[in-house]
Amino acid sequence: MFDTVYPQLIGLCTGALLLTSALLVWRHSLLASIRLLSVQGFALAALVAVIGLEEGEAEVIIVSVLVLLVKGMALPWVLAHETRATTRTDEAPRLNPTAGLLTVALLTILSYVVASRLLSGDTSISAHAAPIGLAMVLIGFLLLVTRRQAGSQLIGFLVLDNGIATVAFLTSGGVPLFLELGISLDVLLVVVILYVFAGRMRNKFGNTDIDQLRKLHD
Amino acid sequence: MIPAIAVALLQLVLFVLLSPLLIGVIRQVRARLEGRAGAGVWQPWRDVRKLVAKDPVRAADSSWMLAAGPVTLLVSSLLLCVLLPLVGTLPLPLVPSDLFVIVSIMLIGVVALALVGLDAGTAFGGMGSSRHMTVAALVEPTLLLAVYALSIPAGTSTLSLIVETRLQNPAVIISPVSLLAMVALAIAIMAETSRLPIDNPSTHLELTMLHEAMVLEASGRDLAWLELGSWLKLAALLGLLGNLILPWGVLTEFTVAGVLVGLAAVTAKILLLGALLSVGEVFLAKVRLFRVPELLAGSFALALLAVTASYLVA
Amino acid sequence: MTPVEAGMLGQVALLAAAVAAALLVPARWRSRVGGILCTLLAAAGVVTGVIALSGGQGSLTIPAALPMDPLVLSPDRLGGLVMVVVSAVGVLASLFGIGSARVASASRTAWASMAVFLFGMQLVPAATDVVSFLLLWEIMTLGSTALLLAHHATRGTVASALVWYSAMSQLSFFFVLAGFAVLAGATGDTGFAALATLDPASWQAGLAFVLLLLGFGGKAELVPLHVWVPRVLPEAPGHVAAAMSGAMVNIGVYGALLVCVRLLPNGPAWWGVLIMVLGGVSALYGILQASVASNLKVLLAYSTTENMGLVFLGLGASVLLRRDHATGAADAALLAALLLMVSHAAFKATLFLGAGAVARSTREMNLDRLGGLGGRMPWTAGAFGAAALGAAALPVTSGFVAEWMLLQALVHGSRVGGEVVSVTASVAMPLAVAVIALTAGLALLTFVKAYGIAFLARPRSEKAKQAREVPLIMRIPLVIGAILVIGLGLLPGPLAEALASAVGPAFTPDVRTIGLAGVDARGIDVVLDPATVVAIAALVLVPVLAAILVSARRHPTRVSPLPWAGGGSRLRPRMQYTATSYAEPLVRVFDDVLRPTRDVEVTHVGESRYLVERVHVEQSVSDVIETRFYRPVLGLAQRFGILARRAQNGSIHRYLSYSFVALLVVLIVVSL
Amino acid sequence: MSVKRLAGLIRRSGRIAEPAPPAPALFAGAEVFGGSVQVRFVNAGGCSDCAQEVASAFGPVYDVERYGVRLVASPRHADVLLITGAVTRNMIEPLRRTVDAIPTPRFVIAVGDCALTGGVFAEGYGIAGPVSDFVDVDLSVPGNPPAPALIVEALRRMTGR
Repeated sequence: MFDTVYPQLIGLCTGALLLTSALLVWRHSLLASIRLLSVQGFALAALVAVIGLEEGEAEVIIVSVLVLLVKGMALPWVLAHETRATTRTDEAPRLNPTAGLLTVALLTILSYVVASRLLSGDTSISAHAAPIGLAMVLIGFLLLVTRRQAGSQLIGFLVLDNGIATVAFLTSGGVPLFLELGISLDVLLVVVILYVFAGRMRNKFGNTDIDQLRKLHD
Repeated sequence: MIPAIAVALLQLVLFVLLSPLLIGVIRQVRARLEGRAGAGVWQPWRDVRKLVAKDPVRAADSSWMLAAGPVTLLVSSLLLCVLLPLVGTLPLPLVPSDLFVIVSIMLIGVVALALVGLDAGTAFGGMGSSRHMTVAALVEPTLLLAVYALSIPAGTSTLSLIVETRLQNPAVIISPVSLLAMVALAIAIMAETSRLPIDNPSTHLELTMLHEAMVLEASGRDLAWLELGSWLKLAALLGLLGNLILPWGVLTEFTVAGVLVGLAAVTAKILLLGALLSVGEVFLAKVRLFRVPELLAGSFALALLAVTASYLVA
Repeated sequence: MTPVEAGMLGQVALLAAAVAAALLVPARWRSRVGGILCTLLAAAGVVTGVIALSGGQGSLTIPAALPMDPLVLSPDRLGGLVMVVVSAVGVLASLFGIGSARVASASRTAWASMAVFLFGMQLVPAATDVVSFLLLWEIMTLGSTALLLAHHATRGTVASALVWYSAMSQLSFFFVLAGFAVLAGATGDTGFAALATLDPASWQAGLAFVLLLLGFGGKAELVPLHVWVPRVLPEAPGHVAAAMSGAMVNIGVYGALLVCVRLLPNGPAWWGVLIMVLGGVSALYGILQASVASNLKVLLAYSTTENMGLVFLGLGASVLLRRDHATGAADAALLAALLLMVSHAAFKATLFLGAGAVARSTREMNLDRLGGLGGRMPWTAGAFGAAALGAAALPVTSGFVAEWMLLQALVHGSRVGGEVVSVTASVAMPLAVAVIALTAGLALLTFVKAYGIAFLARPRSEKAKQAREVPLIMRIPLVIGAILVIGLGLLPGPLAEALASAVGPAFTPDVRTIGLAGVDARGIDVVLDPATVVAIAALVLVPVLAAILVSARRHPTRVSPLPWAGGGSRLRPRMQYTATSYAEPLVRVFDDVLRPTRDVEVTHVGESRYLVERVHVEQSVSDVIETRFYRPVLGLAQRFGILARRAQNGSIHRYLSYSFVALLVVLIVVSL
Repeated sequence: MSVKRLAGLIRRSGRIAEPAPPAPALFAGAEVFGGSVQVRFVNAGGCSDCAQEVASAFGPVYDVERYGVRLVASPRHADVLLITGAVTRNMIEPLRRTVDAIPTPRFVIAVGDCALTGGVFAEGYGIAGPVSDFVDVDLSVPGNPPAPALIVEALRRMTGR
């Protein structure tokens, strides 16, 4: 029974990951982005859980719960809490959304081409889905490059991290528990620190537009 | 062949009867959500009957297009009702429900409407026509790509076969390809039928109009054909969407019971989707005109992602 | 003597007669005699082509004075097809010319060069070797240049357009020459049969392919060699523009077909990708420029770039898919390219003739000042409308059948039996579908604008108000063109069979006629029968019409003197939407590509800054490729020229010393 | 407004429309409309108080739409022209053109004392006269301004519902 739906479930989870990444490029509002990021965390957790069920490993299931807690709930909560305190939550990205979305589509095609060259012999379901992880990494980079506000750059960073995690889970059948634990906590720490910094900077300079921070070194 | 023609004829009759009811339901649901009593679900029927019974007025400078355009729109919408797999998927001989044929038949109606808008020779008509065509031009890639993505599991661009494939293999419906494509398709259909958030069908401000601005000069039966044509298009496209999301109940082999089930199923799907559309519209505001392309580009990117995803997670 | 030989000899004889008549007949009769002879010349081309297309053989041998093999003209089926298409447009253009040619257009040079132009164009597809191909190609190019020159060489804009045209056609010629030279060098012969023995995978074949693609693409008005089109065609009278844009571009397509079907079939995948990219970019760029153009002829000229782009897209897809062994889809794509070529010839010729008719009766090509011509010129409006439907690829026209076939080929191309054929194809096909869909959508807008603004609504200027229908002799070709556009769309089955036979025997697309002259492409298992769709539409229309008749008897229409238009009482025709305002939303959407320049000038009333006396808004869209690519290149060339001038100061000693140095260099190189 | 708040508002407010009073008699000649009347509204001049009352007749409390009446954006679509206010000089021509643009059969309803007699503005500079001086009025709704219920009743006489 599970074998027949397994490819569908993997497809569904990776599809949700891709969709949320694309929507993240589309939306400007920081709060909406955070909500989408939370959805993405849930999708990632579901993906891990599906892989765990297929392989029957309790360790992977635990990892999925961990992913759910950290990426689906804790990180978005921290971000949302910090964002609500600010006044400016809209982003005016350097790339207009139309061009951004088309770039997303092209990046996805690119990652498909690259992955099909790299994994040409592998025909398993998870290898088929791996390009989505790669696409997420690229989309994360795109967000990092095109966003001005520090807050939304952080979101780009998190998408990048989610992408790496997706690739890791799909190609190796799961990262060891400790490693995942370590990475997740690291990410949490980094985000919290960055966010606190961003908050301080906002209090000090009024905004966190990265372009304007260049003046700092003068 | 005979059953297929019979089903096509039934679809035609059903949709002519059903489409004003669909608009009635949409308006009624909206009225109830706004705390009003509403005019009843049969009101669009009364409107059409009355419009046909009036003496149309046309300006001296307008041409035959003002009379021919509405009829063209109506016929193109009626053809959609004949060709789309709505009640059943029995293929008509020689005219399969080919995606590209159907889209271009629909575009004939779009063009007829745009020309009616221009024929009026007024600023508002031209404005509506221009916006309408811009939206149509940007929607077409989404529409074709979305159905291209849906056609991949079926291996054909014939819509009736796509619906049949989904019926036989429901797992296809929740696949990411299908989900992305359905979202894109839904946005494209909203744009194509001038609903919120692209256009506000109940606006009175000329400067915010898309669809309404083109029909400002039409009256009497001309207006009736325009209205009926637009309603039929909405009903047919919602029916297609319904059959793609929930293919159950569609007639695949001709039996009398099957026909009845098919009729009931498509009626239920369309009215349900109409009610959902109406509820959704209460929560939406019209998008600024110059952000509409953004929305359409978004849906286009989703459709492109859907096609790409079909290679990623086949 | 076979019929084909007789036909070709007849064309030579008619050319001589037409040139003689153009030079000898007095001005009063020149247009009539010259036009009839040109029509006969083109008609002879149609007959010859039809015979060759149906398998007729025959060759015309011209003994060359040069020490080489005699030139042999012998059209095969593909050549016959192109000959038919080109000559049919020639017939329409010549007929139209009888009525429309006046003053400059009826000069000796004009009619003589028209005959030469038609002759060269009709016989290029009959060439069987490189030398005769290039010779006829040059005859065609020189004929068209002289034709343009004859018209109004006095106007400054024409002069600059002609410079662009000559430069671009010589550039194309250079590329074609170089490409053929590479091929001939690799095989040691100039006959097409000998060239076809070259292995497509060799580097010579690759180099020759790129050169030939550039050359033929230039003639087919592809980006970036299209820059002459929007300058030249608006200056040419309607029938000349129709012959150039409806017929001459097909010679470019023929060249590409010659390379991809006859000489070097089964080329590598990158050829297909290259052609597709060139075609896709041309299609998008062409239609974007067309959709924002306000001059009717500029709009049509850019739309040619779009259509040729689609033809090349189909051709490229067929090369790519054949490599990937998706033969059915590859055949369908090739067929689609041919269908597009044929239908484009029909509708573009009709559109340009329609524009010529409008120009004759209004002396105005700016859509912003036209309007309301539908009632004043009903025949022109009808023919232009039918052709515009074809250009917008709407049913039931030939343009629709072609675009349908192309899309079907692409959709069925990326997978065969559910298996992905190749990574390249799986990326290229969806992108191509997206490009075609966007192109089709914009084409729709473009032609709604062209027809709606020019022929519907109220006249926007006095000239448009006083327009009258053109004389009968000009209406005939318009109506024939419109009938062709619709007729070819209703009979795709026989047409596709004829086209499939033309690409044989190298490829054998499997198409049959089905139903009421519908087409059944068996390779990809799709059918289309437009006549049945029309029949269904007619059946559906019956009850609607009955309802209208009943309602119309009881409730007659009342005519009100003015449109309502918001109730304003000072309603002038100038308040209508114009072509420029119609395209405004699109200009905003594609701001980044079109780079429009806007100029807003507000004049305030003297006493107050809050009261505005007048607002002057000017917006223009320039050709980005011209300003961003050619201008810098030309600037560079000019700087180089200045340097070169310094080297050439007229001193005989300096020239002699150059020769001396050159001699020394040669001697040293030889001795090494 | 967030989706959640809007949904809550819809749930709490429920049906706002008041119960319908009994239907008045059908206006002679309005049978042809068969329960569907499209209304074009023109304010020919005046202080806009009548316009306010018309707006509230179409609002959720009086909800005249439930009887088959709908406001439309063009007189070409309309059956009934609703006019408020005394006719100002600049509105004479547009008013006549609006009536002419309505396809027959059509009716004109004048709402409020200003429209009927000119009211307090009757002698004012720029006022050309009451509505009936320029177009034929079929039905009058007196009042200064008339209560929405009266406007609703006049419109119900057109729909017969």
